Amino acid sequence: MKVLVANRGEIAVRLLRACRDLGVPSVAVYSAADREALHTRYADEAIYLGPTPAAQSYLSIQAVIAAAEHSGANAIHPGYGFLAENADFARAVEDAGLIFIGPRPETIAIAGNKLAARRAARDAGLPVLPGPDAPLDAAIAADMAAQVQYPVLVKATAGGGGRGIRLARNPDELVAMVTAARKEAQAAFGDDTVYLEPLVQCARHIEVQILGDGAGRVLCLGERECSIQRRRQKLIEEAPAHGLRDAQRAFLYDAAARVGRALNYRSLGTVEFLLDDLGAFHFIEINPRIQVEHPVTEMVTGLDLVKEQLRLAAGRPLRYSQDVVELRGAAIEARVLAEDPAAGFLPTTGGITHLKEPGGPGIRVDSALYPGMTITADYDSLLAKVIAWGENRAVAILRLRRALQELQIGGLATDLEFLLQIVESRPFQAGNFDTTYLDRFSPPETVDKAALERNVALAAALLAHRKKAAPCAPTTVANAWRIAAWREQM
Amino acid sequence: MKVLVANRGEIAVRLLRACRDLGVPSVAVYSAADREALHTRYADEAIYLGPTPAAQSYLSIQAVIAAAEHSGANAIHPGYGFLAENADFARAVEDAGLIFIGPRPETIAIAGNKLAARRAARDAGLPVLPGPDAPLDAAIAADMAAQVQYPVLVKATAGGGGRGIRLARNPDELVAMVTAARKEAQAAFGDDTVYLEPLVQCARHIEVQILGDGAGRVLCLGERECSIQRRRQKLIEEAPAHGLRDAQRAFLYDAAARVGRALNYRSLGTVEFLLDDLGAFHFIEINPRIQVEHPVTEMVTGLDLVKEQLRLAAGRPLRYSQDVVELRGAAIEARVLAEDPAAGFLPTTGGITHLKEPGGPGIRVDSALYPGMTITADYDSLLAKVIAWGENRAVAILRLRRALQELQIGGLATDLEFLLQIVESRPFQAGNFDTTYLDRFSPPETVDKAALERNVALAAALLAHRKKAAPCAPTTVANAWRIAAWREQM
Amino acid sequence: MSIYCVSIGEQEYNVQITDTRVLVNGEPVKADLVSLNGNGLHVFRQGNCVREFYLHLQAQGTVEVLAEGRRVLAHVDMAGRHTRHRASTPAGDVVAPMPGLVVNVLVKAGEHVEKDQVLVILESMKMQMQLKAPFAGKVERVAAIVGAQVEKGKILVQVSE
Amino acid sequence: MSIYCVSIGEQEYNVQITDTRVLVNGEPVKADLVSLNGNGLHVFRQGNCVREFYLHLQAQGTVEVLAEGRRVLAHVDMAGRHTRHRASTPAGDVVAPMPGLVVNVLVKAGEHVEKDQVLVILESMKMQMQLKAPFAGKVERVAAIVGAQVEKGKILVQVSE
Repeated sequence: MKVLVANRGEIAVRLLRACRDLGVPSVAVYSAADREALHTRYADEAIYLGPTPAAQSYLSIQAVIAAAEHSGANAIHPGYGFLAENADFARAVEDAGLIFIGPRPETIAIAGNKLAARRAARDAGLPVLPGPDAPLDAAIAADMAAQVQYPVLVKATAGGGGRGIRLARNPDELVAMVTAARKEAQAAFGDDTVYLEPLVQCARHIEVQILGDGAGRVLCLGERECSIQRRRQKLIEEAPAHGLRDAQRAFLYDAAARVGRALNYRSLGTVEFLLDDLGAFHFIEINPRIQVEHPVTEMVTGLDLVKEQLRLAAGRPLRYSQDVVELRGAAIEARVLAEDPAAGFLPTTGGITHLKEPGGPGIRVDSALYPGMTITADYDSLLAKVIAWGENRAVAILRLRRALQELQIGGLATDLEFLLQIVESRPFQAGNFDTTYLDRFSPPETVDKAALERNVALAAALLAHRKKAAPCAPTTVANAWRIAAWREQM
Repeated sequence: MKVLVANRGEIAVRLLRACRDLGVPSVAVYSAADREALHTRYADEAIYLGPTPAAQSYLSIQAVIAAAEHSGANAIHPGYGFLAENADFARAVEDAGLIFIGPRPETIAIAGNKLAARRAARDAGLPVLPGPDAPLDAAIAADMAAQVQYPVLVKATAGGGGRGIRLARNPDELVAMVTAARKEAQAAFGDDTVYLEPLVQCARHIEVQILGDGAGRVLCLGERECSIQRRRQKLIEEAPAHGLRDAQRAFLYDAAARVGRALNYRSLGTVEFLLDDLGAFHFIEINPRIQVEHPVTEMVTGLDLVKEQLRLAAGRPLRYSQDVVELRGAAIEARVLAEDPAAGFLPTTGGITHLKEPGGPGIRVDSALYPGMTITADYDSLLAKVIAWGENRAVAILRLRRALQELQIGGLATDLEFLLQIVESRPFQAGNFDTTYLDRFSPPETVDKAALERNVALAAALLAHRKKAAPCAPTTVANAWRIAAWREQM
Repeated sequence: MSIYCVSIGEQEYNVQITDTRVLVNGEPVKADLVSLNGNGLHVFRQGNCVREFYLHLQAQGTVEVLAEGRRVLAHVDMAGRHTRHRASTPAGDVVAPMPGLVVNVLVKAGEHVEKDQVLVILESMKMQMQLKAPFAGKVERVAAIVGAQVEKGKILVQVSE
Repeated sequence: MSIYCVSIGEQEYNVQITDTRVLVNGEPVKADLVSLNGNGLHVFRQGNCVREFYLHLQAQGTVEVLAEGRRVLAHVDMAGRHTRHRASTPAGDVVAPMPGLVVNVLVKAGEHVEKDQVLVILESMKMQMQLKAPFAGKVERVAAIVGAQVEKGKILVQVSE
């Protein structure tokens, strides 16, 4: 097998590391903006895909398949995002005689249509939220508006991963939201189908990792809790979900495995549920791909999920049985993003002038950063994932905190401090949160903030003083003119 | 509890990380050479100990205890090396009313005298190598030379950790070696006592980690294999030891726990054995301290050994029982040293101009390196430990290889390539080695060495060409004069 | 004696530095800053407290500081001079800060530009620099040509208010 | 056209660089080197093979290269200048390569020694080093004393041919 990784950033590096660990030859692809990207250096070969816009590079089915053929790769791993959940792509890969490392195209198509996924889950006996199974338009919405229980969510069937969801709080809003949501869905996904789903209040987001061999066997690799979200985008994930009773966990695993078997699931997948405040689970969607948060599952199960995916894709049998899957300790992941919390989480761009990644016991870092890298607004804002393992949740949290304190990314604003604030907040530490936690979040006052800022001010003044005293020895040429420019003003 | 870490380098950082994870206030100490060292920045406070020579700083009992008293620390962790195995130090710490985080002074004294340790082990029923239990001098050696079975080792009772050992192959050598060894032992340890021990041929070095509460309970935390040694200094360590039969392992664990209980062992300790080619174990020594190679045990047991040490020192009970200690997968550690294999492993010195530590699944790095750091010959040559975990030994080896390939240390020669050569060698991978492996080691020819060197040559020429074309824009001022100096010769 | 006025968010600190002592808001402190790699990594020492700070002096007296997981922007000014931005070269001249290659020219003469809009991209030893408009205004002249090697100090674009 | 003679160990490479092409030992290659951080980190590209190299130009045309876990010292010379450095200390001086403790002295002045015979054992933080005779000859002088601390560079033994 020779694997082409049709992705970029941290997930491309992570997939390529698995190829190295297996001794499998690998091919990276890159856009114009990524000519110097870390993932290109991590593969045996790197092939240029196309111009910077994703539509002309990472989203181009043609370009990716051509790169595979050109390089002699016989398998393609799509990672997450880009073409990962595109059934047409999976089909095109298989039609080209190549191995698609992921679920079958039919499975991707079902997962990609939220109504179809709901049906599949209900048919498999999973608890699905009540609501009409049919697409909606403004007229139907107006007809039924009086009977609906509010608040209610208007969801795009082609959405998923938190995208294409709108909230309606009363009959008037419903009609307006259906109209707006359809327009938005058409623009975002090229499909304007929307449907209704009740809003589960005080819900926790809990998902189950499954791995199927495509021949009827489906393993359940434990759950993850992803309730720490900002605008439905996950920010901190952990495994296992804290505080679940054995019976709840058994129910969850059984449900996930059941829908997996019903779909004759192949490769990695995630079955997502909401856990309501009465302790009941509700199926919401299936993600037919590797997830950003897969490392927490790897750390508690001891499995390398990507390696298992590659092995299955190479035609090897599923080598574990459910009873050897054992969870040990707890793992938490924090997503370090190029977003500025002080500026409403706007994406930030710039050059990475300095980088120091954390180390020591229990820490894993997945990133594609390097000093000198330029962060642009062309792709998503994920810079690095910091994952901590501990013998229990409390230990994992403390280690994550230590690692986030050790991490240094110079040159642009990130959400690092915000992540630390979450990790340091009491309700988070106590496991007392749901998916709305960040909506009402007010960062805890760290005791020594005043002392820290005073030290920072002092250090900045000392630096300025030093530079003024010895202006002829700037540390880098790039700095020299900046310092000169600044000195002129003083 | 407030902990003073009486050490430097990677072990100081590792101990301080444990303090952070526990929320325990910490104090670092430093010599003149270590004023800017990483460990000083990692502690809540840092206290100057004394001049660069270890005798006046890290080895000064007085200075260390004064630093603890000055900073209000009530406990001292000695790490390894320096004062860690000095019974007088442990006693002085306790006499000063402070907690010594380690075994009782009496235990350290027994462990520090190889003949006493042998007696303790034999009394506890452990298999000890035959040989007179009495000190030797040249006269006694001459008397008994004819009866001795050769080759035989002349060992200093105050030695240990591979130091103070000489080999005699015949009666003549024996007398000479006893004389030389006594002189050497006197110079190195201040104690000229030596004794005889048969040389075990084709031996593997296997050691068992124990943790005792000082009140009679002793946990056994599995074994480590440390047979990959160069001149009796461990270079690569792993857990578990490959290929042991269950009965062997049970014997080993029982033996280690037995001697631990006999000594009413407190804190961490290692019981070292040789495994001969007939499958029998022979006790060799006890190391009454945390070991350099402790991370491999942490990775397979999931325990944080330092944290358990700190908890016990704080008076908390041992919270595990033997039956919850479970080993998962395999872990391997490689010691990255400031030594140049191409120059007979002479220590190297210089400034770290560039540093990139590895990441991704299953990798842990313990180091105290930072870009800009100066490596001097004042202390030992350990730069960093790279540790890899995998579900089995083969996976751990492949991940270690990947991590060593990712690691970049610019500015001085290290043993990194040598470590890679070991990891890439077939007999090592097959588990086919003993403690003499490196004596007969010829590095495997990596297939692409020629291609790599060709690329390196090309890159160097391109760099030179670039610098010649634009000499006025050197990347750093530090480089500028070097480049200028070089250009003058061209 | 040098006096620095450092502001972090709303907070202001007055730092006085002489050869023998340092005062913060009038209070004497024992503090020291040591560069580790000549590239921004520093050790900051105050009494027995030693911390690792990354300090990066940016344009206009802004210092980016990374410390314990926090990123703080501190603005340093000489005391008594709080007016930001005064340049000695005519304010509207955008000059090459170092010798380099003009990689791109993004404006034409006569165009209106916003403050901080990128005008020219200059490359020097593989470093790309964006040269920006110092204020909003009109482009009076474009002297930069794509592909040209320029000397340090060469005027590339002139902007008027 | 520039011609570089690059030596790595015993191997020599001839690299010709013109504006349009690069030849290694006469063979044309498509290769490119891009600096990433202006501080030694580079991307080296040859066809579809992309690698990360750390390159550090040191004194005397030596380039330190880190690549895939290997550290290689490449010596770059303009073609036609092959003179290598000759050691400057007299060949028969056995000096302390680093500061340390003299643990043992195994020879006396006047003795005959073989090449590679161990003369002195030096210990420096746990590491024992054997200092050997550079060639067969006579021990002219023994300056090392067991138990003495010595500085780096100190002559310990002198051997003559």
